Amino acid sequence: MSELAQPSAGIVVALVLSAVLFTTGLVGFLVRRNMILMFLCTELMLQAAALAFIAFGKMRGDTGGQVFVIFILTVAAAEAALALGLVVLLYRRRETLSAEAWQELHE
Amino acid sequence: MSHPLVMLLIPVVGAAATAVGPARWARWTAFLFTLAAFGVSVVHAAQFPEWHSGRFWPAVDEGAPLAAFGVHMQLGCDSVSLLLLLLTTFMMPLTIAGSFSAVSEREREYYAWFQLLEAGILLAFLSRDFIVFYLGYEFTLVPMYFLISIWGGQQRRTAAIKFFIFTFLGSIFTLAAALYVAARQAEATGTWNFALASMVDFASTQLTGREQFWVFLGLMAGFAIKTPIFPVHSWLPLAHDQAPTGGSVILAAVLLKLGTYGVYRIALPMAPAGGVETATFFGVLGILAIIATAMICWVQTDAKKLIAYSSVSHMGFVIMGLFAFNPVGLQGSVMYMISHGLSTGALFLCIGMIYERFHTKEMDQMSGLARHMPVWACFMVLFTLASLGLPGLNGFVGEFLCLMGTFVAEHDQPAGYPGVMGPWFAVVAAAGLILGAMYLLILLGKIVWGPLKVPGASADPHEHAHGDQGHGHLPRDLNFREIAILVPIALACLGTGLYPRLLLDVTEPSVRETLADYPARVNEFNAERGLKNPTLGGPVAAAEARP
Amino acid sequence: MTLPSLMLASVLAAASGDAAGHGSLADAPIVAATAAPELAWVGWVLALPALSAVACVLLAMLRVRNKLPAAATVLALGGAFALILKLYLSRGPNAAPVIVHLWDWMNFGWGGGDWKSFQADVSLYIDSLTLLWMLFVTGLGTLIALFASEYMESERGPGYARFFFGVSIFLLAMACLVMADNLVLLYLGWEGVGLASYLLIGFYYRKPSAVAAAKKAFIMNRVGDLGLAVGIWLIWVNYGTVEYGELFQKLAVGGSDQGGWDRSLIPFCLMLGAFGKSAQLPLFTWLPDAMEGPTPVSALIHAATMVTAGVYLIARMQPLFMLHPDAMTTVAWVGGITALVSATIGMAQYDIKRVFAYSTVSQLGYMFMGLGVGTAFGAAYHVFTHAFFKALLFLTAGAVMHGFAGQLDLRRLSGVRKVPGFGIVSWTMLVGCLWLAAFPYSAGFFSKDLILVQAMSKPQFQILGWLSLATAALTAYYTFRVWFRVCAGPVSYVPGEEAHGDHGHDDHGSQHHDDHGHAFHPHPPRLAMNGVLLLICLGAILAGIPGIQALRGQHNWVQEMVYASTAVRAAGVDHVTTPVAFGMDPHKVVSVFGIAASLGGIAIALWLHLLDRRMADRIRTALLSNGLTRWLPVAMENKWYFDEIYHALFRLPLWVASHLLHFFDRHFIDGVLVNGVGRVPTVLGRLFQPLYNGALQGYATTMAGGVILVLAWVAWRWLGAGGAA
Amino acid sequence: MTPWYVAAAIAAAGLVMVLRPGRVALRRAGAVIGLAGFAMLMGFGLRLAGASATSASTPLALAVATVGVIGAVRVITHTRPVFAAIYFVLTVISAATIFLMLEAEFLAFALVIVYAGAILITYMFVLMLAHQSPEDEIGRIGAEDYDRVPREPLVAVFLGFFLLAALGSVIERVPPMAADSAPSASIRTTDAMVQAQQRLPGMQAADGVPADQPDNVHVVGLDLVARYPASLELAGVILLMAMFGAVVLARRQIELGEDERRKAAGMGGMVLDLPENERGGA
Repeated sequence: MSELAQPSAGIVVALVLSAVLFTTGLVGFLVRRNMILMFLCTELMLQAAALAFIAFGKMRGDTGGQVFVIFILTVAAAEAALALGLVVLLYRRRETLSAEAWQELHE
Repeated sequence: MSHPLVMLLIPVVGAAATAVGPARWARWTAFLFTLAAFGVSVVHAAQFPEWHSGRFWPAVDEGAPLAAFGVHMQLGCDSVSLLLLLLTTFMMPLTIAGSFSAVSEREREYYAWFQLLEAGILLAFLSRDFIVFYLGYEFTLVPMYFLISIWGGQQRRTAAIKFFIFTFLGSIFTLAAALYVAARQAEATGTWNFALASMVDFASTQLTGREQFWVFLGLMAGFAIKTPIFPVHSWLPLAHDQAPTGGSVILAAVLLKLGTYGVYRIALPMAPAGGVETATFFGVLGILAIIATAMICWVQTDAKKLIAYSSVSHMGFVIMGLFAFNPVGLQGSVMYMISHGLSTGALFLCIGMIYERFHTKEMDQMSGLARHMPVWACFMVLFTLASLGLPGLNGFVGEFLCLMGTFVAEHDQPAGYPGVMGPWFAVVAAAGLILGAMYLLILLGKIVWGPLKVPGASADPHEHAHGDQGHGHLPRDLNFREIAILVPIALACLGTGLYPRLLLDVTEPSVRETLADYPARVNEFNAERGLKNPTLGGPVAAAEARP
Repeated sequence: MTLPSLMLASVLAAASGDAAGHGSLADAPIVAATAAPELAWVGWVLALPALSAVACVLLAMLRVRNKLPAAATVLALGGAFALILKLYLSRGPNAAPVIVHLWDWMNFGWGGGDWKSFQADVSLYIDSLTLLWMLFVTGLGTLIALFASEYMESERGPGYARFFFGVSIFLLAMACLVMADNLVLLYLGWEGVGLASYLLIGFYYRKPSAVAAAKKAFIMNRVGDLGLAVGIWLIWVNYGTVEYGELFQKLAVGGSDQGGWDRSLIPFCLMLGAFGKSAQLPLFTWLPDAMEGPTPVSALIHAATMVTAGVYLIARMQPLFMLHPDAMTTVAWVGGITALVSATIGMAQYDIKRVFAYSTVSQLGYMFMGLGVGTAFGAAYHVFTHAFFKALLFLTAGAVMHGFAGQLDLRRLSGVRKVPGFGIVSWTMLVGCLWLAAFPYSAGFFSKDLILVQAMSKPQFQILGWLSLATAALTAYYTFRVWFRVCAGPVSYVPGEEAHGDHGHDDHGSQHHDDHGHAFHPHPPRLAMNGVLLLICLGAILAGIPGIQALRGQHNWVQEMVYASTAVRAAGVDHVTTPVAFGMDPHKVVSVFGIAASLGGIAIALWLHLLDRRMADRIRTALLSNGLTRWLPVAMENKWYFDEIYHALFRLPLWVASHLLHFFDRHFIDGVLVNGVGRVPTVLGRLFQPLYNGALQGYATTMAGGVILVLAWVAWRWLGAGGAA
Repeated sequence: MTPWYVAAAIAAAGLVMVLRPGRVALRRAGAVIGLAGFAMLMGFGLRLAGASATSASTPLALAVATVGVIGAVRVITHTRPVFAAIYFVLTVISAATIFLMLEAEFLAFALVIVYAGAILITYMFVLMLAHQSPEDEIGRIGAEDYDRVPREPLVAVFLGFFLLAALGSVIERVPPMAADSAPSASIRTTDAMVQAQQRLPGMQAADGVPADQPDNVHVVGLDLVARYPASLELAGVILLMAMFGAVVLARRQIELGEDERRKAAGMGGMVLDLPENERGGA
């Protein structure tokens, strides 16, 4: 099993992709004003995390990574259900999807 | 675990009952429960077997501690904490009775918070473990915060926040210092143990002088703010000024004592080297507190603020006594803690009664009330005299002994307890006796004596809240309830003033426990400065050596 | 018949603590005090005034409007007097001191042995000095209370009860002061009489001047009390006890020399206390102001009894005053100078009570001088005689004031002697004046003579002696200035305003108003007042007997009482009674000078204030018109500007400093430090406020930044080594 | 180390240019620069892995990754939410392809089914729910101002640059650690496989003949129930809670909806707080 010592090309590609996707998701979360798309960007980040889990799991020969991705999927699904429900509620209040319509946290 | 837990649970249950029960029963529920707590504490005091030994009771059951993470949820008290506890349970029902006509909004909450406050204070006094003490000590902030911020005066929010943050900030350092000690102990022994006895044992013997210095400062950071010592006192006048009468009374009578009790029970025994090293510093602060705040009192125009500042001045005496490191001074401080609780608490009650009638505390707006309300004036004069330390009343014993303790706290004094302060400290601090007389007599001269001037009816009709609650307007002079509140305090003042032996006897063993490490440490410290007590432990021998 | 030099030597020897000095006391050994539980009934001397105080409170609560409070008080004080008399008769003047323990007070210990306990109990130390003081305190107290029962009747109701409550408290505290067996209980009494004085000076509490005077009295006394307190601490540090009995024993063997402050400071600390209570320089200005109180109070507290507490303290603590060679000298000089200064002020006052108040200060100065020059007997005897004649003077002044609606200005009263009903008042006042002026062979003459003789016969005090003679002349002048103005001469008077003085402060005071609106009729005193005046006058006359005996070289009871007291024995002074001055019997010399001074003073007063009253004004005008002498009457009338000087030196700077401190506290400590620190988070927040505009993504940006920082740190910190490898 | 930063910086610069709305030329240039940056990142990563590690499937992986990145960038730049959501599907599919290459077949399909099939559909529904205007066609939903103009792109990309750099430095430090922990990892893997062989039906070795290697689905399933049962339960609870939450929120929506319906039905006139002039007009 000594080949595990060096990550394979696929793993590296997955890791780099994961990093780029996560960054993109973060940037997206910060630049998009549409609340729904902001959540979509978090999904992007979750996606990246999942990729990294799979890649590391593969590298270490451990299936725990995959199991964790299942949890990520669970959380993502739950989040989608709740967050979208909330978004719709918020939308009903202000008739807009812009996150900037909600600044109540302002001191 | 019979009585301490019962004592602690009564106010908790009372708070629950008050909060759940009907609003019109709230005051009586609270009164009865606090009275019951007083009764139980009196029974506890009657059964207390360790009055003359300085030990705690009930004894810690080492075999089966109710412990986790080294925290021992065991309750018990020694004579000093029992006395302070009695003071608390004694003042509580009176304060609650004093709030009957003052509070008419959200009564259930008010009385429930009060009882929770009592529970927190009792927990601190009953604890034998630092973490438990700290829990009680910090918990008191919460009810007090609400009492000030809901039922307070105009600036109540600022006052409450300042009170909370200021005292909380200080006690973080206290916690940090104690955690350091516990961590060092865990390092040395392998187990975490927050029991005060073991922490004190460890810290006072195993820590280096440098460590003790910082531990002491850390512990004092919280206690000094709570006490409060002069430069960190500024939360107190505001809090007192803004708090409802009941809150002020408990704040002055009991909560401030948590600070000095902390010094007495935790800071002094835990880090004797630090105590010795900083004694001069705290002595100077004590003097500053006594004199500077007395002078500030002198120019106050608000009666309640004046008394609030006078608390700072008075606590200066306690600090002086504590840092004298001899039994005279420490006995004096304990006495002073109790008598200050009685007389200042009573003064706040008196001012509260005025405020309920006239809705002002400004001294310029009233004058010559002795004619308008003679009974009130009698009590006011009595408690003012007690507060300025008239012999025969309670304030004198503590004040005199604190200053005397400071006076004899010299490197070569013969009592076997050398100190680091000495006559100059005492004499300068004793100027507080004159200044104290000055501002308190000015208070009397302005509102009790002089040509009659009664403040007009309240400008704001909304403040007349007590009028519509079914107990009608208060009579011109005190009513039966108010007299019944003040009489027990007056009797206690007279009793402690005329027969202080009762208290002095029982606090003495505890004081000696606290001071156990000090003579040697002080001597070491003085030797470094080139001063040594030639006859430590043997002044008698020195006297006999004379031809 | 020993030489004065021997006595001086013994004083100096005792002062230096030399054992030889004590050795010479073999003939008067210090008698150890013994406990006397069988005398527990003496405790009633304290209990009776306490009970009457409680009774007064109860009567006030019951809204009693009759004279019951007075009755209760007079009964209680009379009972106390009877008890003291019984004690005196049962013991005789020469009995050994006994201690009656009543109950434990401030009493605790932390191990055996000296300095390991602090004992200050409520127990009584009874020796002859105690008895001497208590006899005239309770006796005069009873009489004056009786006088006041009539004098104060316009106040019947709560005020009446309050007055007698104050009197009872005063007697209680005074008994504690005099009978205490330790210094702390003495301190209790010391402050207690201060409290009584405060309550009674401020009796007419609606007069701002009365309230201010009461406050001033209490605070100035507190300055003195501070000295006393420091003295007590010093005594404890050095001797390990504050109980007289033990203290005197230890003084004999010498105390510990430990403690940072030298024990020779003890007398100076105690002195400060004594000066405060007895209104000596520099703490005397409260006493004249204290005349705002009702006149019986002035008579009892501020003339006869309380103000002599300082003399008592020094007489009691005399052995301690030997600890420093200059202590007694200081006492003598302060006393002498106070006597002179206040006599000059008294000369220029127009208010009768103020004249007498300054004369009290002046006479107290004599007493201190007597103590200082070494005659405790003379001082105590002067206290004794002064108590009678000064009480008499104040009571007569009070009777005049009572009768003339509060008129006290001696320019507006004349010929009272001839007003019907004022005969007894005028003649008893004359007795008082003669006694105060030290008219030959009056009691005042004897007691003053004793002091002057002692001063004259010691070279270092001779200047003081001459000063006192001058003071005696001034005293005679201002005393008779009052009497000739008020009692003699043609009848003419202006009634006082109701607002002034003791009248018309209560509701029913207005009833008087109509009575003397137009046709004013003086109210002559009735039975109680006249009776008391006569009794005290008798006492004043009888008080001369010991003086005559002393002059003849016979033993007399005052002398016996003073010499028998432990304190005087332990101090080892005052055994030499017949000194020599100018190579002659000083009594004769001094008598001649004294008589001359007294008669001269009276004669000048007679001339200026009875025969040719305009002359006084002319002299005053002449002095005022001359630029060189102008300051003299002005300064005297303005009391040498003592109040103003104190105000400028102490009160004003303190006031300014207080305001500055208050400002500093509010704006610097609270404003800059506390609120400043409190604002730091806010200011930091402002710095980053663009990030916290409430928008979700603003917070997200910050959070992301934080996460990235943590991540970067983790990468560098923990993965750094791996990456490098 | 430096090449990571250079590559990340180039990619970030490209992203900034892409995020400029309206300037088509700039965006195209940005896309090119960004892709170049991405390529540099990939190249550096592969060089890190070593030439020996590359295999035949590497170009395919690279291609898939590129598609995924393009999709992701479009998600955050597209002005129309619906298209953004559809680009997200592209990213999901490319991620699933990478999963397949990493021998995580079960998850690859689960990802597609759950994300593309369920979650994305929900998103689409919500998007359409939020734009009820009849004139909106599906493809035209959005394009509102807040969709067109990105918010603080410079700050965001700056942060992103740092994140990427930090992540990169983590990635480049990974291999030695993997090497260190390899033995235990292999043991665990073997362990799981042995267990699988023992426990799973049809896997038992018969008569000394070694059984088939258990496939990915088997292993994951066994892991899930054997190694992480508590976590599995927890996941179930999370889902249950989410369901409750969704139901509660939905109820709210209905109430709000009723309100609106009443308003829409012209009963808003019953509300008394109309402005004075309007009431007068009615």
